[in-house]
Amino acid sequence: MAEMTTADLTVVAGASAAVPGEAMMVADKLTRRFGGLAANQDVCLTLERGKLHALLGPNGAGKSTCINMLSGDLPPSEGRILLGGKDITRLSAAQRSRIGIGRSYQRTNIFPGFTVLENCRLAAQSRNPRPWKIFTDALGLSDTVDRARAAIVEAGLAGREGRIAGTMSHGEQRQLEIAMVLATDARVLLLDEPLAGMGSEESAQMVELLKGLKKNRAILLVEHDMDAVFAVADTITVMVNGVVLESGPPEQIRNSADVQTAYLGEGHV
Amino acid sequence: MDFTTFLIQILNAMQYGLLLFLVASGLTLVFGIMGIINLAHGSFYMIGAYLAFALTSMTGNLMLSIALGIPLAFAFGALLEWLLFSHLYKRDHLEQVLLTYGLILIFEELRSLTMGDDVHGVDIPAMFSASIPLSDTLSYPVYRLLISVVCLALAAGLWWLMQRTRLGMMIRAGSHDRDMVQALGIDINMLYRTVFALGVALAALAGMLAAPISSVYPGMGGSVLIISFVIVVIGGIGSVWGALVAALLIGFADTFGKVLVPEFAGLAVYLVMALVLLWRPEGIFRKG
Amino acid sequence: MNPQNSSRIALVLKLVVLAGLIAFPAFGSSFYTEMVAKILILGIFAMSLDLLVGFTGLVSLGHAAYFGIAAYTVALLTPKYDPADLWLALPASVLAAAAAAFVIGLFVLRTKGIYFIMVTLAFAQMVYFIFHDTALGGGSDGIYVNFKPDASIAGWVPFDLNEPIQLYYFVVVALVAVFVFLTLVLRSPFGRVLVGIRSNEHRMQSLGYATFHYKLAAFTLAGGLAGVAGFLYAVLFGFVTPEYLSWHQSGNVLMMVILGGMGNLAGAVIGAFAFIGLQEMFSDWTKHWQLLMGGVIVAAVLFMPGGLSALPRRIMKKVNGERENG
Amino acid sequence: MNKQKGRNTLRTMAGIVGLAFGVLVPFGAVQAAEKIKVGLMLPYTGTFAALGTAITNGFKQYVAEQGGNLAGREVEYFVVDDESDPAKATENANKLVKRDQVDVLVGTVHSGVALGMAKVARDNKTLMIIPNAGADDLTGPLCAPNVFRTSFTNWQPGFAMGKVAAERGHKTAVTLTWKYAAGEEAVNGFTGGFEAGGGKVLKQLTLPFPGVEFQALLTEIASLKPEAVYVFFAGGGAVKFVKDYDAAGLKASIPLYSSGFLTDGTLAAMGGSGEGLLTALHYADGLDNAKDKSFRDSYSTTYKMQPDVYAVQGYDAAQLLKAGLDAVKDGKLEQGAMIKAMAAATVDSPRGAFTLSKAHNPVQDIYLRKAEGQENKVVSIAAPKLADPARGCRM
Repeated sequence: MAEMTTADLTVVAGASAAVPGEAMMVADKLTRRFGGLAANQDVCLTLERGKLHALLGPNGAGKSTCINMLSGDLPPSEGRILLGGKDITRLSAAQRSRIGIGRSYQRTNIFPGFTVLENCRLAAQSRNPRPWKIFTDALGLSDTVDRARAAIVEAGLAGREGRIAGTMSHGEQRQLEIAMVLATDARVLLLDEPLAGMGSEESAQMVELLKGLKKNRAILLVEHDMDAVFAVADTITVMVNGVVLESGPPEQIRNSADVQTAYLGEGHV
Repeated sequence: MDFTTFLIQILNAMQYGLLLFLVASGLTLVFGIMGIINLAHGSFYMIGAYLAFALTSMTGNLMLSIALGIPLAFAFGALLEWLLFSHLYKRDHLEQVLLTYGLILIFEELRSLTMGDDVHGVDIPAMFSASIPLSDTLSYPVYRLLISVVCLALAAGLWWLMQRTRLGMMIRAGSHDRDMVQALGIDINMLYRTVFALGVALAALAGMLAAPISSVYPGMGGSVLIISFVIVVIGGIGSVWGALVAALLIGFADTFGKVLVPEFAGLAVYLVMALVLLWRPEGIFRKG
Repeated sequence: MNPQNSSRIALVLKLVVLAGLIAFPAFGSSFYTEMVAKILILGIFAMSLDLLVGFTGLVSLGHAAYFGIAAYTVALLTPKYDPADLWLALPASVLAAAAAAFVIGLFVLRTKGIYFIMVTLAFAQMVYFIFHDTALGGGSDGIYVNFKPDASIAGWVPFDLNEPIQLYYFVVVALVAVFVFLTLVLRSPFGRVLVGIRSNEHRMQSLGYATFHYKLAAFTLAGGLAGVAGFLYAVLFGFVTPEYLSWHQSGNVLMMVILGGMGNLAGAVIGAFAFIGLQEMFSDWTKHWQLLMGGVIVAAVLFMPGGLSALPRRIMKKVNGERENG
Repeated sequence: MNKQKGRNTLRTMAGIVGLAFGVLVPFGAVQAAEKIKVGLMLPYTGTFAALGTAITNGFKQYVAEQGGNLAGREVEYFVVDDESDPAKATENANKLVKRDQVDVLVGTVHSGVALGMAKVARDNKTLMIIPNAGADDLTGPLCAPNVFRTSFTNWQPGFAMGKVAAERGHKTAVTLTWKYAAGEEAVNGFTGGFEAGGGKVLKQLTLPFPGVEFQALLTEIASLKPEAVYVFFAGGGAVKFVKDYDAAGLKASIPLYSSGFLTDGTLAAMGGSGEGLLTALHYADGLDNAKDKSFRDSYSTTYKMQPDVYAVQGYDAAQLLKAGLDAVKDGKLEQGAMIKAMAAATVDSPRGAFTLSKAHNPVQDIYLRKAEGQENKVVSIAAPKLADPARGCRM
């Protein structure tokens, strides 16, 4: 495997930090085949700082495959993934996390037995793990704990630090999912249906949260909720059957005839 | 080693490998389809051998005993599944390990209580007791060849069952998604009970077939268990073909290990396993 | 009962038990002192496995290998007519066990779940055969540790392991040391990651943790601590046999962890007491005691999730629950 | 016996409970001067259960013949089932030595367990009599003044068999055994005896213990074409090997020799395959001596089964102990005097009288036997008054 040290990559990610609107993460002709079937074919995406890029498409369009390739959970069959101009296609999920790519999951993927604070503290600790300090109380490492607390507040979970994650409401667990990504100081957020299963009130809160997160970060949002997507997205890419159908600003997508027939026409409006 | 001897050793390796396949196939089925780790598999082999001994001393006919023993073992497997294993599907592997470890102790003691601790022999049926001369000093027992044939037939039969029958279709579906099978209206509990009972019956059949050439003795299940594990690990969990290839591989490693590097013969099979793990951690034939 | 209170009670209980352990040799004969020492050593062994099973979520069925390797190391380091140097033999045994765990860990940690269980078992069996089949460690009949290690430092003798009582206290100190060490490790950043891996390894990876390295470190550490137990066991009994590495030993220590309740260090020690106690009791009742032992194991799995250390909590819960309902 | 065992374990439990509650548990055995406390540590469960029972029966039969006591002393038994588990060996021995404070430790069958017991006996200076385990080391490098054996070393029957094989005119041989200490010691004995007689061992084959897949090695034997084959197997492995050897057609072309354990208690399970096999051991069926006849008669009357070599070894262990007790008649159990008397004793064994070597192992006749039906009939004396070389014994 092509090895890049974490330090190198942090520099790579940091190099482009200054310029808003600049391409941070680029998917270049990503293809993934399962057996003979192409789940993704030549998918191209660009995530820019300060922008929220939404990925739309009906069930089975290949959205999950795409986000899994970007996060490193699934190796692409062909194509490249770039971060700040560097090829990161062969990095593992853990390595990508360490260079600033954070992801949340469609199915809530937290540590259900831990407190909210410990969930986020573990996430924050990954930035400065210090595993050799085996006689130091992890709770005494203030940089980590502070970062975790800040993320909890930013994700709107202030006051819930002590709750056991698995006992919280679904919406709160989705918020925790975001808080954990924030605690890793990710510059690129890959959010897989953060609104899934939420009530309208919870959704509205989450939409507000997402709007606030854009600043200084590049976000990919995979989402079913049309209203939410059109409310927050700067760019929308529509996928059907594993290929990109159309990509552009929300108005363009809203008015596209292709999208209307291929996607919106299927009764998803 | 001259060429004739070399050929005979290949025959030995294949014959041993096929017997190992028979033992391991039930294990890989239960592993692969039900996700259950079963340490008591060796005990089922032992039970099969003792069953062959007990039934043969009653009926005087091994073939008849096997014909009686298979349904007995199958029923026993179904009973165990109903009593114990059906509670374990939602539990983690650790509890399965412990439960089946406890069962080993129980079966071993029950064996001691009911059958004693003596070594027993089971006669090869008269019609298969002949030998075929291979070289001027060595001949090959027909019964061993017969076992190989039975093992090959079973391998083919299992393949057919899995690929060509409705039961096999359900089993394959069940191994991928329990909920989906249930959604298709298949009685998953019945399906699992059948698979488990089939696994027990296969292990017991291996014990019954091997009884005449291996003799019947306490502790005979233990060594079989670990070698079966090695085979399943090498072959890939749940793969019948994988088990067959792995069993043959182990047959060769064991046979030639004993002859060529007797000092390390005990290690040969484990070294093969270590190498396979380096190459393919999920086994040679792991699907997906 | 609030959590703070219950943790205070737990601490007091631990101290009472420790006081009991310290006082025991004054009352018990040398035989019982040795028996308790043995149980405490097995407690260390069980704690080391609990680090893997209970805290990291790695079900190893080959933990006896590292116990045995350390035992063999001290046997081999002991000259025929002289004692070995304790301060050399102890670290060497622990390092040998840890090194073996590291190398084997490189292989077995490439696998998960059922595979992991089977592969740890198979590798332990391989180590068993190394000691059983080759002349390295005296072969199948085993080997003596002819003299207990010598604790003198440059002529000064702080204690003498030939004295059963002093050896007993050496074991007690080792138990406390391992307990404290593991308690500290588990609240350190490293320990928190292990517990995270047990809860949700995939999530730990996506948070940026190289979980393989953490698991390997835990596996090595657990191997080394099992080595502490193996070393003490060999010193206590003066005899090392390949059977120390057999998979039944691995199964037994796993049973101790479960009986005591995994993910609980004190539970592991309780489990060791309970396991040996049951063994003694059953083998008194009948020579077919393994039947009863097997029955207990099966029953424990089916009816007692959480082990002995969870019993008080479960009983409390039940009592409280009934009160609430009534 | 069971009652006694029950009391022991009760005390064990009391000790543990005592720990938990910090309660003083009073114990410490009451030493009755005229009694002798015998600790029997033998396998009563598992593969060797029948052997442990036979040894116990033999021991008790001699005591019964003496009127229920030894040299006028009442015999109190303490019994531990060693389960043939070496991992528990020292601990089990400690139960007898430290808890029950026996005067003499009698055991056991499994060599690895016996090594663990001997360690305890040496450390605590307890008298020990080994009624079976054949590990050469026990009366070799590990020999000790307080450790005696009434059985054999693995070397002894092996050596005698090698001598006979050479005398029968064989020039070449191949040996085969499990890769474990007993097998290697027996093979060393055979090789020594065979090569001293002018033969040559072509190859020493082994397979991992307790594997029973012999086919590859049978093929190897067939291709080496030796004039004789010597094996060391016991129990289930012995049965399977003899059947496989026969089925491979080798029995007809290459004579098979072995130490006697191959055919002791296994002939029935072998079916016809064992018929005619020649083995060497220190005991046989059809020995023409009065002692053996009376021993067999009374054993089969008492226990409703035929005695075997293990019963003889247990019987002789009791005899040897009596020889020691005779030296301290009515007095204290002075160990030095007992050891001296035991080392000098001539044991009037059913196998034929034997004395002990300097290393405390029997100097005895090894018989050549032939399997006939269920019996191993004596053919001749393979090696008269054979003593183990006891290499490495510094006593």
